[in-house]
Amino acid sequence: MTHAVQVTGLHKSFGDLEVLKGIDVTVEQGQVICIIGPSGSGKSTLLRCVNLLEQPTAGQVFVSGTELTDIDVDIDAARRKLGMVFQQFNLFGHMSVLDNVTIAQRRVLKRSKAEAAKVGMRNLEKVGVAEKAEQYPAQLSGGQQQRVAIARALSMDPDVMLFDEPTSALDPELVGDVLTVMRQLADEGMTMLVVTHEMQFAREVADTVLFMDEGVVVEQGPPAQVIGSPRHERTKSFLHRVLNPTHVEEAASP
Amino acid sequence: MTHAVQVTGLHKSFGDLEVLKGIDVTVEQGQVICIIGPSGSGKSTLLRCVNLLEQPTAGQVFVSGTELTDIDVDIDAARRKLGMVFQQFNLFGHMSVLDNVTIAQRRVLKRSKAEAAKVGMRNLEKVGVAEKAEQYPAQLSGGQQQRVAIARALSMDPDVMLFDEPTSALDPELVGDVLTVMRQLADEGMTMLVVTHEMQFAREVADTVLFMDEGVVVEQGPPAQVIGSPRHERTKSFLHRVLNPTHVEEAASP
Amino acid sequence: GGDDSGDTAEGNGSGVELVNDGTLTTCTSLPYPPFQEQDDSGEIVGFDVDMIDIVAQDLGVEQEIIDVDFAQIKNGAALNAGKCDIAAAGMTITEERKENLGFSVPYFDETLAVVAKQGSDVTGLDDVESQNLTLGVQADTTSLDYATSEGFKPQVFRHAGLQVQAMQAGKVDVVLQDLPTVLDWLKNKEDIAADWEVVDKVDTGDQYGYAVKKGNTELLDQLNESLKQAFEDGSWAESYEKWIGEAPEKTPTGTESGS
Amino acid sequence: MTTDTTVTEAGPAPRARLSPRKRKKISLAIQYAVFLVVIVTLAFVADWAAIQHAFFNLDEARKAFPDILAVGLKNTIIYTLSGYILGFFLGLVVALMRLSDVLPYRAIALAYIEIFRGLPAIVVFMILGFGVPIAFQDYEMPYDPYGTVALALGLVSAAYLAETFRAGIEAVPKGQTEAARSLGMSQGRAMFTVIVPQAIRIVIPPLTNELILLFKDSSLVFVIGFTLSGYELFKFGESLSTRTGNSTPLIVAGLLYLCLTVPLGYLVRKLEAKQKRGRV
Amino acid sequence: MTTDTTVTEAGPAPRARLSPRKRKKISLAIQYAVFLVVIVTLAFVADWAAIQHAFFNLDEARKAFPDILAVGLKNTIIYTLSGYILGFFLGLVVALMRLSDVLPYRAIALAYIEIFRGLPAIVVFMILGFGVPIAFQDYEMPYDPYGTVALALGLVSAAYLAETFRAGIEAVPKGQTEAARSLGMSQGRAMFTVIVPQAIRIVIPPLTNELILLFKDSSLVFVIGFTLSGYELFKFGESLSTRTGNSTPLIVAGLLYLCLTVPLGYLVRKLEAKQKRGRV
Ligand SMILES: Nc1ncnc2c1ncn2[C@@H]1O[C@H](COP(=O)(O)OP(=O)(O)OP(=O)(O)O)[C@@H](O)[C@H]1O
Ligand SMILES: Nc1ncnc2c1ncn2[C@@H]1O[C@H](COP(=O)(O)OP(=O)(O)OP(=O)(O)O)[C@@H](O)[C@H]1O
Ligand SMILES: [Mg+2]
Ligand SMILES: [Mg+2]
Repeated sequence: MTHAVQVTGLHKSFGDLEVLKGIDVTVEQGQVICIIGPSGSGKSTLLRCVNLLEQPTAGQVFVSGTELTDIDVDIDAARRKLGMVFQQFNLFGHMSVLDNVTIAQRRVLKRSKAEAAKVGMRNLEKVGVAEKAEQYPAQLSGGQQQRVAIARALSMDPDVMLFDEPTSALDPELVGDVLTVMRQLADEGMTMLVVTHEMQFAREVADTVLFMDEGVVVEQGPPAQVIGSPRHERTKSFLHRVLNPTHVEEAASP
Repeated sequence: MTHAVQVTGLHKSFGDLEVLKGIDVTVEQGQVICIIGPSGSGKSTLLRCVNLLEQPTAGQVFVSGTELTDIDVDIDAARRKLGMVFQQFNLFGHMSVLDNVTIAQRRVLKRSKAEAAKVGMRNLEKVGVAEKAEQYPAQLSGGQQQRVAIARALSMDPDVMLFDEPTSALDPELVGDVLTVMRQLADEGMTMLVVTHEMQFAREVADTVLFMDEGVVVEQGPPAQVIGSPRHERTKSFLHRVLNPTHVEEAASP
Repeated sequence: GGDDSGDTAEGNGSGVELVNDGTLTTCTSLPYPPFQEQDDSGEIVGFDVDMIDIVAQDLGVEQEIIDVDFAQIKNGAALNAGKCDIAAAGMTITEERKENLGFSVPYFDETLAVVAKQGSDVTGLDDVESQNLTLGVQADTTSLDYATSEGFKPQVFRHAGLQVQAMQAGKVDVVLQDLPTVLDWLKNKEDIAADWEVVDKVDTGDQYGYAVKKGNTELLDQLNESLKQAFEDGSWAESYEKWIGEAPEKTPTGTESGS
Repeated sequence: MTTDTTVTEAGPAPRARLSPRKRKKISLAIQYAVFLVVIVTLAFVADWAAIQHAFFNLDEARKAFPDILAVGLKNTIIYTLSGYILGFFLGLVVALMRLSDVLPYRAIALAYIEIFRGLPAIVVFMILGFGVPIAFQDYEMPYDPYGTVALALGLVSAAYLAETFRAGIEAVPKGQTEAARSLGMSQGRAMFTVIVPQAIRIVIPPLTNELILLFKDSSLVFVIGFTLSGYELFKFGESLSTRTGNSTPLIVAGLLYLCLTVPLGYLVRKLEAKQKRGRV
Repeated sequence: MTTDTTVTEAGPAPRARLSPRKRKKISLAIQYAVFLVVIVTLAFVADWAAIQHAFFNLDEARKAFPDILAVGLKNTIIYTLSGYILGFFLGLVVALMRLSDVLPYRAIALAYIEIFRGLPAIVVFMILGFGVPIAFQDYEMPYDPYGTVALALGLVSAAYLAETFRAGIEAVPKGQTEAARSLGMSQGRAMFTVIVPQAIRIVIPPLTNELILLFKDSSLVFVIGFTLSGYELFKFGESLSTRTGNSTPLIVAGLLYLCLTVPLGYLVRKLEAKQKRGRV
C-alpha cells in the first residue's frame, strides 16, 4: 500500500545553513499530522520541501506513490495533488474571490467555466464565505481571506492538504472560524499536514503530533503523549513556555 | 483622595466615525485594569486618549488629580506620569538599548548621564535584558524589544503604566517573557491599564476587567465575574470565540 | 591666442567701464572659422580675435572670450545680461539687430556661399526646391533669414560646428553659410574638401560689424577708433590675408557708421 | 469641551511654563509676521515693472500664439509620445533580458541600463544626432528627423522603463508565485496569470512619472537640429525670445510644460495614494 | 541527490510531457543560440572599422587628455557640488515650509516644488542665464558665472531635495513620535532627538541619487555661456568633437560621466539594500 506522503532522509541547506538535517515522516491516508516546534526550527521549510516549493538538498519525497524529487517527474502535475495554505493567505489580489477559486481549475485542470464555478462555490460554501464570491480579497477580513485560501486549495481536489501556520496572522477572534473549517476537513477524512502553534487544536484534531527543533524531529506520537507527557527536555520546555505564558520561570533569562 | 486615573464622559470621533461614545473609568492607585473587547471596539483609542496621544472630542481625563484635558496644562510634563508600551514596541531604532532607556531621562528629566544610566540599567535588569544594553533594537528578538520598551517607560518613574496589546506582535513562545515582567510589575504595586487578548493573564493579574464593544464599556468587574460568568450576551459570545477557537458554532457565519 | 596681447597694464585710462575689471570680455559663438575657432592647441584664434586684441591693447587690458549661442549674441541678450563688453562673431549688421545692439563701423563685406555635394547638379538655391533637397543653415544667422525670406524650410543648427558635422553626416544636401567660413572648411577639413564645393555665391550687400551694449558710447567710440587705426596702419589687411588666405580687394574706410 | 471647565481635583499640576496651546499661538503669530515682512519688503524692493516687462509681457506673449501651440506644443507631444512608445517596448525587452536565465542577456541588459541611466540625455542626443550618421554615412534613418528623435528619447527612456518593469515584477510578493505554483500552474502560466497583471498595476504610477521626465527631456532634442516647423516647445520659446530679446515667450513655453507635467504629476500621486490604500 | 535513484514505489506517475528540467534545458539552449546568431550577424554586418574610427579613435581620445580632466571634469564637479550644496540648504528650507503650520508658507513651498520639478532644467537655465540679468541690469550676480551656475543647479535640485527631506521625515513611523511624546518629550524635542536622525538615514540613498541627477543636469549649463576654461564635460567633449568632426571626445566625455554616475548609483543601491535589511 502506498502512503499519502512519505518523506525519507530529507536534508535542506540554505548556503551554509543546514535547516533540515534528515527528516523522515510518513503520513497515511486520512491522517492529520500537526507539526509544532520553536521559531526557526524548520517547520515551514519541511512543508515547502514536501510540495517542492523548496528544492531539497538530499532525500526523497513521495506523494501517493509518485516521487516528487525524481528529476523527470512533471512537477506541476504532481503538485496538484497537494493543496497548500499559507500563513499570509496569498490570495490573488487582482481577482475576485470566485476567480481566485476557479482560475487554477480552469487553467490547469481545464475545467469549463461553469464547472469550475460550481466546484468553487461548493467549496466557498463549505468554508462559509460563499456570499463574498464577488468581492475582492482586500475587502475581506483576515479570517475570511484564509478561508477563501482553503477553498481555493480544495477546489483542485487535492489528496493532501498542507497548512503552514494558517491562523498566526489572524486576530485572536478570527482564529476560531479558520480552525473550525480545518477541524471539519479533518472529520471528513482529508489527509492533512499542519504546522501550528494552536496546541488545543493539535491536541483535539491531530492523529500524530511531531515536535521539531533545529532541523530534526525530536519526538513524535499521539497528541496525548507528545503534548500531554513529553519525554524530551526540549519538548517539555517548549510546551511549558507556550502553554503557560504567564508563568515563565525567570524573566531574567533573555 | 485622588484617583490614579479618572476618565469621565470621554467621547472621541474620527471625522464622522464615533469611536468612543462616553467612557467612564476610574483606576485606583496600585490597581491593574485589563481592557478586553473585539477588534475595532476602541480599546487602543481609549488608551491613547488617556495620555492625550489622541485629543478627546469631549470629556475629561485626570491623572493623579491633574486634568490633562485642561487646555492650559503643560501636557509634556503631565504625560511623564504615564508610561506607555505599544504593540509595535516603537524603540528608537537609531539608538542602543541603553540610549533608548536614558535619552528621555536626560533630555526631559535632566538627569545626569551617570544617573540616567544607573536608573536605566536597573530597569533593564528588572526586565531581564541588561546584557543587551549595548545592542541595537534590530538585533533583538520581539520579546526582548518589548521588554526594553517597558524598561524605557519605567525609567521615567511613571505613576501609571499603559499597555496596548504588548504581546500581540510576538511569536507565541516570546509572549511568556513579557507577561512575566508585567505580572511582576503588578505584584510590585504598579498601577496598570492593559489592553490585552491574553485571557489567562487578565484572569490571574487584573483587579478589574473591562469589556468594551463599539465604543462603550459593556461590562466591568472582577475577572472571575466578567471572564468567568459574563452577564451580557456580547461579552459571552466574544469570550466564547476567543477561549474556544476550535469550537466556533458554525463556520458558515462570516 | 585670445589673451596674448603683450600689454598687461592694470586698468585703462580711457574711462571705459568693463564688466570685468582689467579684461575686455568678448562674446562669440564657437566655432566660426576663420573669425574665431580653437586651434590645435585649444587656443581661440581668428580674424575677429586679432581685431579685438587690438582694441584690448588700446584699452590696456586683455581679451577674454565667452562662448554663447549666436542667438544670444545677435539679439543683445549676452551683452545686456552683462556677460561681455563686445560681441564679435562675424556678425552681419542688420536693421533689426541695430535695435538691440550698438554696432561698430563695418569691418568686412558679407558674402554667402551655397555649398553642395561635388558632382550633384545643384547650381544654386533654386535647385533645393526643385530637387527636394535638404538645406542646412546656422540658427539665428542672416543665412537663415535669407533662406526663410526666400521661402525655404531649412534645417537649423545651433552653431557652425554642428552644421559642418551635419554635412559630414550627410544629413543635409545643400548648405548656406558665410563664404569665409565655407572657404575655411574647404581649406582645413579634408572630408569636406573631398566631397563638397561652392556652387554659388550670394552677395547680400551687407557688412559685418562688432557690437557693444546699446548706449555704451564710451566703448563704442574706443572700438571704432581702434578699428580705424587698424584699417589705416595695415594691421587689418595683414590679418585679412592671414585668415582669409588672400589680400583684400579694398580696405574699409571706417567712415560709414554701424549703429 | 469648553475652556472654562472648573478643575475640581487639580493637584499640584505641572502648569509651569507656557501651555502648549499658547506657545503654538505665539509661534504661529511670529511666523505670519515674518511672512508679511518678507512680502512687504519684496513688494517695495523688487522692480515689478521690469519683471513684468521682461517675463510677463502680454504683447510678447500674444505674439507667441497660436504657433507655440500649433508647432511647439504639438512637436513636444509628438516627440515625447513616439519616444515613449519606442522606449516602452525596448524597455520591456531589456527588462525580460535582465530577468533572463541567460547570463549574456543579463549582462547586456545591465550594461544598457547603467549606461543610459548614467549618461546625460544631451550626450546621447549628440552622439545619435551627429556621431552615428557620420560613422554610418550609407545608412539612412527612416522618417528623419522624427526617427532620430524617437530613437534618442526611446533609448534614454527605455533604461528607466526597463528598471520600472523589473521592479514591478519583483514587487509582486513571492507568496503570489508560490500560491500559483502550489495550485499546479507552471512558471510561465503563473507569470502571466498572476504576476504580470499585478505588476502592471504597480508600475502605472512610475510609468506615468517617466512620461513626465520624457516631456522634460524632449526639450533637448533641439541639439539634433531641426527645421523651424520641427521646433519643440523649448526651442520655439527660446528662438522667439532671442528674436525679440524678451523672455516672455520662454516663460510661456515654461507654463505650457507645466500644463503637461503638473497634472500628470498630480495623477501619479493620486494613483500612488490609491495603490497604498488598496494593498492586499 | 543523484539522478539514478530507483523509483521503488512509482505509481501511475504524472510523467507525461517533458519534465521541467528538460524543458528548461531546451529553452536555455534556444536562447543561447539566438544570442549567438545575433552576435555573429552583428559582427559581419556592422562596419567595425567605421565604428572604431568614429567613436573609439585612440588618437582623438589622446588629444582630449589631460584637458578633459583638468577642465571638463573639474568644472562638472565644481558646478554640480556647488549647485548641490545650495540646493541642499534651499531644499531644507522649502521642506520645512512645506511642513509648516502657516498656510502661505505651505502654498509657496508647494508652488516652488511643482514649478521646478515640472520645468525642463534647460528652461530654468535660460531664464536664469539671460532673462534675469537682463531684467535686473543693476543687480550683479556674485562670482559670476559660477554664481549663476550654482544658483541654476541649486534651484532645480532644491525642489527634488525638498520632496526627499519631506518624504524622509514622513517615512519615520508615527509610532516613533508617539513613543517620544509619551516619554514626555515636546514636539520639537521629539523631532530633533528621534525623527530627524532616523530621517537622515532614510534619505541618504535618495540624496545620493539626486547628486547623480545633478551631475547629468550640469551638462546643460553651457547654455548660460562660458569661457573655454569654464567648459564642463559635455561642452568640452562637444566642442572638441565638432572641431575634429570625430565623435570620440564626446564618447570620452560620456565615459567620464559614467565614471561619476555608475559608482554613485551602485552606492545608492548598496545603501538601499542595507537599509532594507536593517529595518527595525
Ligand atoms: N529562503 C531562505 N534563505 C535562507 N534561509 C532561510 C530561507 N528560508 C528559511 N531560512 C532559514 O531557515 C531556518 C528555518 O526557517 P523556517 O521558516 O523553516 O522555520 P519555522 O520553523 O517555520 O519558523 P517560524 O515558526 O518562525 O515560521 C531559519 O533559520 C530561517 O532563517
Ligand atoms: N487615526 C484614526 N483615524 C480614523 N479612524 C481611526 C483612527 N484610529 C482608529 N480609528 C478607528 O477607530 C476604531 C477603533 O480603533 P481602535 O484602534 O481603538 O480599536 P481597538 O479596539 O484597539 O482594535 P484592535 O484590537 O484591532 O487594536 C476603528 O474602527 C478604527 O478604524
Ligand atoms: Mg514558518
Ligand atoms: Mg488596538
